[in-house]
Amino acid sequence: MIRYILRRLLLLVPVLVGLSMLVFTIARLLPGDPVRLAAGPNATPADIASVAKEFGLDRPLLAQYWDYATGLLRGDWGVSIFSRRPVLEDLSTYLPATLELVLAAMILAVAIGIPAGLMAAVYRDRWPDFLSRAVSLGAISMPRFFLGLLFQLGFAMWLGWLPLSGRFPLTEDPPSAITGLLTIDALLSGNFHALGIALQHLALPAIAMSLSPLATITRMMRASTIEVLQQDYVTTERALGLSRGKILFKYVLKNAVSATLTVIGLYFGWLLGGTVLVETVFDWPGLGLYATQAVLTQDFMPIIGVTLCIGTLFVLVNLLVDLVYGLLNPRVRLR
Amino acid sequence: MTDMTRRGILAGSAAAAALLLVGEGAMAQSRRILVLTSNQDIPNFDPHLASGYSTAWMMRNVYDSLVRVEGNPPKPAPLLAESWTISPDGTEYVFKLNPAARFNDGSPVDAAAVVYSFERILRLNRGNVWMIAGIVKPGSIEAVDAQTVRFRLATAFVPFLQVLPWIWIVNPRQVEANKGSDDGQAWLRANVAGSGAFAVRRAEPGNLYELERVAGNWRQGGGNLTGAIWKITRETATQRLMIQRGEAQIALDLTSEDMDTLKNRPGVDLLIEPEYRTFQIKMNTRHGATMDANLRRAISCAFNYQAMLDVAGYADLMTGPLPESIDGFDKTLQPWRTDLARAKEFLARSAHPNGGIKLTITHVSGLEQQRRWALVLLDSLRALNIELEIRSAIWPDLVASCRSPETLSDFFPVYQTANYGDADNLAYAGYHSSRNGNWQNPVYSNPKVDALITSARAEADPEKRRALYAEFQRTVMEDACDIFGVLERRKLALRNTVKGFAFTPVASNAPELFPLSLG
Amino acid sequence: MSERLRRGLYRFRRSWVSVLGLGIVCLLLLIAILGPAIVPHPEHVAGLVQTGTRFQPPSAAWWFGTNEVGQDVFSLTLAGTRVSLLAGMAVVIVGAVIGVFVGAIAGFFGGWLDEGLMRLSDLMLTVPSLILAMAVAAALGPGTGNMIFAIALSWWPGYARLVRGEVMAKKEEQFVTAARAMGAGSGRLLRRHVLPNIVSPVIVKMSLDMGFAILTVASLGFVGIGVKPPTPEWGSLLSVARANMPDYWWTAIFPGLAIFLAVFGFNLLGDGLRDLLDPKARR
Amino acid sequence: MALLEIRDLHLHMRSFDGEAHVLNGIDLTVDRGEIWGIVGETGCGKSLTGLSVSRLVPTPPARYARGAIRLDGEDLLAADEKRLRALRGRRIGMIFQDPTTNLNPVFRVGEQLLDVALHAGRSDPSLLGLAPGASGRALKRAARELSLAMLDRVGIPNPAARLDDYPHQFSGGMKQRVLIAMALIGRPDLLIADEPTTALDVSVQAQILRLIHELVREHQLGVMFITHNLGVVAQLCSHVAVMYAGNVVEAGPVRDVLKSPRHPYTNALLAALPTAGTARGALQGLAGTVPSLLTPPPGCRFFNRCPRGEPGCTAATPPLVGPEGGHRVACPVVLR
Repeated sequence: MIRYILRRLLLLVPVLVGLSMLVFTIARLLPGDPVRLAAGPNATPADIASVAKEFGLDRPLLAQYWDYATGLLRGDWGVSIFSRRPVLEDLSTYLPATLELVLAAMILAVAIGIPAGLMAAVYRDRWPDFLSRAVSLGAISMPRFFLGLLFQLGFAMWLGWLPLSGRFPLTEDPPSAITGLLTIDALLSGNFHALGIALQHLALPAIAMSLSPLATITRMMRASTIEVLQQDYVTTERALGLSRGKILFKYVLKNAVSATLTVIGLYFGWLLGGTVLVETVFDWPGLGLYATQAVLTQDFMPIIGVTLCIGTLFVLVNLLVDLVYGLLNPRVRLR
Repeated sequence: MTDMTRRGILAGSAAAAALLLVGEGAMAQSRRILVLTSNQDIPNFDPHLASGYSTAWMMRNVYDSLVRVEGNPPKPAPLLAESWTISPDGTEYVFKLNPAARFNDGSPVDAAAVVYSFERILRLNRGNVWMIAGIVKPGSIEAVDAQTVRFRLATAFVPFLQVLPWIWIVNPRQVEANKGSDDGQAWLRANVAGSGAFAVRRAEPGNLYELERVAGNWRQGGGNLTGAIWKITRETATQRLMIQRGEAQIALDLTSEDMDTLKNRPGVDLLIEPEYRTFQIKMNTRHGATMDANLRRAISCAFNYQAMLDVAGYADLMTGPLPESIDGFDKTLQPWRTDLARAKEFLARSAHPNGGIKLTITHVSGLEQQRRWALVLLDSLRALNIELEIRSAIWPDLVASCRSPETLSDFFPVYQTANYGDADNLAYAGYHSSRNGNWQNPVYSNPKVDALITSARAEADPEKRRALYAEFQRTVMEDACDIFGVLERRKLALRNTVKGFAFTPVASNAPELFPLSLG
Repeated sequence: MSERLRRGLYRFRRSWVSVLGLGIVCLLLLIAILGPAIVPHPEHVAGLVQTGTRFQPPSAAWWFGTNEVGQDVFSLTLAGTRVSLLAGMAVVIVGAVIGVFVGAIAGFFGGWLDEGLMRLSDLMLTVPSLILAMAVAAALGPGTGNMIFAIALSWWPGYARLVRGEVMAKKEEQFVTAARAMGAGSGRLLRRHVLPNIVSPVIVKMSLDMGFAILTVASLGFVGIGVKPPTPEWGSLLSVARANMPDYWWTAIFPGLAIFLAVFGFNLLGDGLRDLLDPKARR
Repeated sequence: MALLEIRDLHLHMRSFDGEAHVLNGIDLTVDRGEIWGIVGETGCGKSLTGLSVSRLVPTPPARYARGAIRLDGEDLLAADEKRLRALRGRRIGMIFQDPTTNLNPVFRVGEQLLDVALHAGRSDPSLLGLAPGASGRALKRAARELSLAMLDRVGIPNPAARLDDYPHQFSGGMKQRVLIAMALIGRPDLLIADEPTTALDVSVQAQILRLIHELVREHQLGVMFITHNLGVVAQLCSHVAVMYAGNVVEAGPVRDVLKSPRHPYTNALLAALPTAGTARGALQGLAGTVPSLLTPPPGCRFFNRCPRGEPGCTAATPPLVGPEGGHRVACPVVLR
């Protein structure tokens, strides 16, 4: 098991090398002139050249990549050409906010999607099934940013129940930073007042984020449950008198969930890169907002950094999913 | 190194937070924190790299400069310098420093610190250095004694006192101690070595910056604020809602529609004041169809100024290159106004008497007001049978396109904000050919205009200066190098709990915290 | 008509949601084709600024109200259909063409070529596609073509994997072996024997992807990267209108609903088509 | 009273193309100690008959149009789901064809066995040697012991160690033994075995058959042994029922039916069986195909393939005729 994990982690290296090369190349091949911006509005050509030199942008692409790759290993992820802050430092500031949002959304999606999919499969072709199909198609079709705007309009502006945007009230200090995830920090430090506030802020963006994974998980769960329900062992279990509840919630659920797990993993990775719009709408200080700002200023080091960060998490989450899949599925040997 | 200090700040605030939890209610009472919402981040705390109003806000509160600016019209007032004398030819300035001035680490703000700071900004050659570039040369500043600094200017520069608020004085001891290989840039990026009344308490890049009043600062008195938060709020609608809900006390980037919505809301004060922030649509005088002055004149006559004003909301139409309120504005100037018959006359004299051409405008993507004006231009040009292609680009690309007449679009809309209340600021930056290739004046070049600007900036006699500027304005108008647009009024919304706010038409969106109180 | 198709059609007709999807898509296509001819204010779509009638609420004269420069939101929303549909379709088609090409080559020739192409597509799948598309589109500058290219850049791997799998399966089938024995060249084999067989799964995937492509186009528009103004595009309309919330909500609600409706229609249709063409996928 | 009585059972199945008459008046009686072989070709309805006894045929799409299934006189078609659950695993045990797909792959064998034992034990604690009202823990412990004993009984070596194994760690034959243990752990009176040996190697088949035979003797079970293998029937069963297209066409003690088959279909079936004496290339087969069950022809469903068919055969479905418990045939022609 441990050897398996180590081997998988080792496999991460070529993926990251490939990913960094790919993104680095794309970034460098694109037109655009961030140097000019970094040099300031009144820069002379000499200033521009000096900035280009400072960031190594005057060197051949391959040399630039080599510098970048070796820097990565030393923990130097480059510097934002715009703010001149180290990218790694920024990532460590923004990542927890995004992780918190994505985790909350996934927890919602899994907690609702799995039972909903199970029920849809059990009541296949009857009204609960049609309802869940229509709702999930609707949820997939709803642009997250539009939904976010509607939420703001309804729950924050008109009803005034929940905060409009942000992670925490400005004039209050957030719970002491342990993980950077405010809700968890609040729990760890036993500050339930802060937990309540953090959850209020989390609610709308997390719900807006959760809809499309919720819909997909429901559909996947429905499909895999239907498949499992047609398996011979379910007939055997019924033939030997096991109760409907026991068959469904014990024997069928475990099989169906392990089939749905892959989708959950993929979606988790996908959501990490998909928070851009929701973060924009809710002014949520996470990776998406950071990436958007970098994109708008064509600041490539942060973009490459965000991409690598998300890519790494994507691979790690999939490793985790494979491990859980192995736990749920004894036929899979993790070696 | 820098990581550690940044983490230090965070850890400090965490500890403070833990303390706060103990006596939350009681302490919240004594905290008076002003929240400002703006859409601009503060990317860097180095005062000598700073540009942009967000950074200016932080710098003017955590650092001090020789003089500050106050009043309307703006006037220089003492800060670190208690008094100053100017030589008759306007090239020598001697400042007497306030002996009470102390950096926040307790060391005195002396002449050496002033020299060090000016030398450093000149050496780095970035940020606000352009305000004194060519005027203050390295080595020309002299610490006469601990309290006296003498500047020998390379050339007379009338608005010198006006630019000084934007050159901040750093603590040489702290910077030298953390100098590194880059003149302390890495350290100053996240640390403050100043004498300002406020210090950084919490920094969450891209989200918020919190300042707190320094207990033992050399300046005492002022308002009752214990701290302030610069909250980055990218949507103006959100800024407005925060003011409405009392979550913020000052909103800095509101649109005219936002102001209309906030009108008559209880607890909200609106401030709509003229400021030196001009908007023009520059035309490419060196490339393409717009090289033709008659075409430019035709366009200037065809443009729908009223529609421009309508979509701008709280703004005034400009008459020429200079705002009416600035000293040197020529009241007899005849503005270009919508007159289709005249436009057609000019068009008939141009190389394209029947139109039938296609021009392009490139505006800053995401700037809603510019997008609207581009739409107005598109609509106006149709009367001349000229098609308009509207493009948007990010600011760096636009800046890059200014490098040569070939890469510049036919129309280039641009805002100019006066950093100092003098006609020279707008005239020199916007129309002097030495600025060609630069976004403020990408292509326009007229030797006569250059000569007028150069003589005016060194002319000490106000009457002669006004005459020079009048001539400058007439020439530029005749050239029709720009569509002279609007002067947008500064639109601020404040909760009525904010006391002590006095409007100054310079950098009013980066207010000084020292005099402010929350009631 | 084959038995499979007949059963599929029967199922399609029986499922009212699929029929609803088809109806929505047909309506949108109709609007997209007729476009400027049916909007009440084509001059607004072309960029006329009418500052006298700014921010009129929805009424009999202005069904969806007017926006910040006095343009008819109904006309803009209607005209946006063409842009969104075309861009969505183009993304899917470009993505599918690249994907089919890559997948067919990888699957057919195998070996290191297959290995290399598949690793590349695996890598592309780990890249956060929206951020990549934003970065590329922002660097290339606004314009429908650039935007389509930027999105399609990360769109193809799904097709490549699908097609590769199908090609690998099909190429071993007897008729291909037989054709090869008769001396047909590789290219001809691909074109005549293999590709026709993968058309239906690719079409199913394309129809399922359409909704998502429209959504992505709108997303880029919403971030402020995308088409050139005054081209009315739903995402950009919504993005501009955000500043008008909540007082002038109509400027935001209607373009948003249009996006939802289009994506919803295509998703319903795609679902139905999958049942129709690929019955084994339905469980 | 007979253990199991199926009377005139009609089962209709709705499908995309219409309603198929898949069981067309099944008559069958199984008593304790009897092993009934149910034979017929694929699709003749023998499996559905077995599943019907446990009421495991989903309704809809299926529909019982007529008839009755009685277990010790209780009409199962009228029983509700709760009652049926009490019977399944407890009074009726079932074994299915493919041991690899009939065990849940993601649960330990012991856990699956335990759940069945617990279910049986709850309805009748005496099975576990407990008095009614025993505590949950006692129930669990006893169920575990019973599971162990049962595994041992079906011939799993070292059962205690194997309780915690997963199904994929067992061979096919061993899996089938586990399934048999599961089916018999509730001490049922009736065992329905649906082709339990078809998927196994021949050598394993024999072991499993022997096991079933022993267990039936031991527990005095009534058995429905569904198969298409007449050889197995001859070895194992006491009685046989031959089915064709939803009808039982011939039934009776295995000696009588196999030695002296009377129905033309049984004859054809037996003739198709290769024996040591059969000459090479002389394999016999039936001409024609099974009629569509969607629109079955009137009368005898074997008519279109029957070598002895007469015009009168299409008048009505021929009933099984013969002494109760004896050799019965559904063919007026041969009876005449």
